[in-house]
Amino acid sequence: MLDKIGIAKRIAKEIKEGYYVNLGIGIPTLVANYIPKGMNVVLQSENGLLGMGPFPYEGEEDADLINAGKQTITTVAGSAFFDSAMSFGMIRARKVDLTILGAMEVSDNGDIANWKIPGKMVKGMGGAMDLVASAKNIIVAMQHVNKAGESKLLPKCDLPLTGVKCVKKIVTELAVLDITPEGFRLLERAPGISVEQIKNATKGRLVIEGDIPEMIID
Amino acid sequence: MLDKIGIAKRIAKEIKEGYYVNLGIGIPTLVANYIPKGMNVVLQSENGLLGMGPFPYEGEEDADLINAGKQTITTVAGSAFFDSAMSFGMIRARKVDLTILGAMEVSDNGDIANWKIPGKMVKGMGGAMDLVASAKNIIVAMQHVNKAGESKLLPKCDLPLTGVKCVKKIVTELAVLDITPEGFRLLERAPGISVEQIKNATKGRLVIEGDIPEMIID
Amino acid sequence: MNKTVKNADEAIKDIQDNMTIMLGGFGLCGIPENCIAALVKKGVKGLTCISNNAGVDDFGIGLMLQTRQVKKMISSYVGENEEFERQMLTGELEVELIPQGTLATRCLAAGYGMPAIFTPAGVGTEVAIGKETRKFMVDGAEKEFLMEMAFDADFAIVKAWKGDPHGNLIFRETARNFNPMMAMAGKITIAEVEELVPAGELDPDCIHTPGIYVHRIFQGSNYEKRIEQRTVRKRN
Amino acid sequence: MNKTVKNADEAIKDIQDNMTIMLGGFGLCGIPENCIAALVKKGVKGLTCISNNAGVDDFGIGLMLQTRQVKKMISSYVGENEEFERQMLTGELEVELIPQGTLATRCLAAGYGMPAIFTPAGVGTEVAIGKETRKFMVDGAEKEFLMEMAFDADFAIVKAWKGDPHGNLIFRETARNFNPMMAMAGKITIAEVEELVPAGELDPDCIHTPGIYVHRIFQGSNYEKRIEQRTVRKRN
Repeated sequence: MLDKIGIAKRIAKEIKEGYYVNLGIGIPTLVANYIPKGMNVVLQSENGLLGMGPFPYEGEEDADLINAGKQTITTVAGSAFFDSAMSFGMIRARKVDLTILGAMEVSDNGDIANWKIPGKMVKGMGGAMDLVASAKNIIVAMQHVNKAGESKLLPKCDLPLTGVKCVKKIVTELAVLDITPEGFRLLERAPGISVEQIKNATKGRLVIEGDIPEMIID
Repeated sequence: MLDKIGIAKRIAKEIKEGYYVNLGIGIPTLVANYIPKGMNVVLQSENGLLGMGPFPYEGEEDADLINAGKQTITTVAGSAFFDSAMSFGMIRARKVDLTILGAMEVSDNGDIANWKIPGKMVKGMGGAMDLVASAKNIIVAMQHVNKAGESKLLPKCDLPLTGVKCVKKIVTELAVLDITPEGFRLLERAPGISVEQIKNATKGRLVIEGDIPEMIID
Repeated sequence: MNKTVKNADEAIKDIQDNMTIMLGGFGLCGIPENCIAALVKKGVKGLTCISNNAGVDDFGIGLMLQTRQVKKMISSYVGENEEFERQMLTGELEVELIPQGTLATRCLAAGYGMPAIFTPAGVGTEVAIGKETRKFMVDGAEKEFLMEMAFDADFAIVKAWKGDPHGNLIFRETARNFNPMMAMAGKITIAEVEELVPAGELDPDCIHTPGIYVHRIFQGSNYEKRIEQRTVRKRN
Repeated sequence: MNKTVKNADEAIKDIQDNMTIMLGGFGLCGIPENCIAALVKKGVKGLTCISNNAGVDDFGIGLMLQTRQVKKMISSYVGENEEFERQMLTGELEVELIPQGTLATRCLAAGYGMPAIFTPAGVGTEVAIGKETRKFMVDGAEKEFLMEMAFDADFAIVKAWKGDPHGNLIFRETARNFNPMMAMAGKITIAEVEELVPAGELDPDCIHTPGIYVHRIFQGSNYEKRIEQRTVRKRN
């Protein structure tokens, strides 16, 4: 079973040379730490930055320089600032190659729910609806099952949707799956996890073809 | 009868402290020369400049610094450059207080024709259609009659329209007129011009109420 | 042009009860601290606030929530604020949540004189309820969009890094965020700046908001520029 | 990122016959001189060119008209060009004239992922023929708008003052004009710059076009920067 860092490491392998990538809050933010050194990748922060760097050294925080999670950050050489209209403009125009974000539920047709739980305080969707509606390629980092052991990979989302038919790939603590017209297609198992365990943890349609390899991380 | 400079001088009197003004090609460009010294007025050039200054001194022309008529210009302190989308954005959003442009015909409901003569080479409307469709206040600088002595202030434009019901005021070699629901309202006569002469030169509906003063220039 | 006013009190003096105001900033980054303090002091009530976030309990728009000056918030994300949560749950505060890009683009639409825009954000979700949808061809496939309307705000209040008496503004780093679009979108736009310089000192090629969009400007003071999430790394 | 290519020939090598290309510039100001020369040299034909103007007889897009490479021009103003006039009158050249603001905004729409925009420009004129119109309330009164579609261009070719290998661009003075929007609107965007500097040298707060929109960049040479209307005043 993967921990958060394992999920982040596995997702990092999906990033390719020359990609512009938007990383959501939580596990997706961790992905930045595992992009191979020397690979040219530019991180977009939807509040208005291309070329996000690591956190600043202690004492070098700048209140004017934050990411979409409101964390203090730095920039790398070749960065550019812009306003939020242009930021979401480039997102809508599909200039961002890969969007990585978290989810509470995903359905087997690619719907995603990650912003609202009825009965709980609703904080808002932020930029998530814009990102999922426009992204060329969306990878979701999420837990396969909730604390009660119930699957979060469903035939249909129970929670209010963030976007429809948009998710392309899912990386969980148990598996890597693609969304296909036939449902979730199992691509890889987490180390030590059996196909049976993944089957039991997946409520939506699950396509298993041939031998499913164990994922390789590091 | 006014010459071009007279028309420009008379229009300059319509400019008020704090105005942002867009000047079209031809007579309107001359208006800039007669804005009272010390009055704070900012000239917009729709190719992407606020704060247009006079022509450069000989030898100081800059190919990167032109106005909407493609003439070399200068800037004044407090100027700003921007792209054409923002330029027409501020025009559409009615941030420009006054637009001054030429016309071939104007109708008594405020329609304007100034871009196309059937049978002649059509060069295009440039920014004229955007300007007339959005301007808060449009003053037209034009000749009252054509070379054949025919009125260009009509019940209805014969030429293809640039915009509909948009002109507010007209300054010609003979008169100053407003557009009202009742048609052209005569406000002022050019020096030495009689009301009768203006009547004869105006084919559209003309409202004449009370004594019409002679315009004062300089 | 000289659009300079003395201070925040003078800048906001005619903001009345029940008006709609936009406030720039993302989180606590790039927010108009001086004008928010002046609004609290003035005690104007029943405001509809368009702002991406609602501050924290004791800073930003949170200060105006403490004093019950806000009737309605139009935002994309409103976490990190207990008083906000309390007022929302008791129904004292009306809240309209809209996608962040939609918020930004509805400001842009107002500033660019476009009555409405089309966005795919929210299609198929509760955000789409009651909204007109329309399909367009995108990259050879049909895609559905929502029609979203330009904002209509009585005042926009923004915070810039530098400005001049013409109202030209330059923002710094990610403190730019929503400020330029809101500056364009207000019927009356107020800009507070960290540094007000004489006309001609700002590079005309580097101005983010041309002065034509700004009606009042002043140099603010005592900027706290609070950091919401201080994240750092250790030196090796 | 390193999007640097050697020169204009390499930058335009895959522009094919019958493609739609955008070319930045207003008049002869801010036009991609090097790429135009390379297109003439390559001899690619049947092009649809989206550009505010069509150059003059012996400069700018005029050079591509001399060689009959242009099938259709989409512009707002095409004066000052005899060969253009000749080809248009003989029907060799198709011409679509659209308002300048509409041209700019249809580029912006493409760059911002908006399939269509609304503008009042051209309402009630022949520009409106065949177009969908729609009324919206503006300042308390009903106003009619045309729906205009985002452009769809295979290539955009722009000219900037400075750029870096990431494709970040800075324009100079009114040579900015249509270049930033076209840079955003091309499926593939080529930027030629007067000065290509290493990544990190451009001030990130002053970049007009972020590199994400630019696919190829090179430092041009031998810029003529011809002046169309040399207007001067005498020193007193």
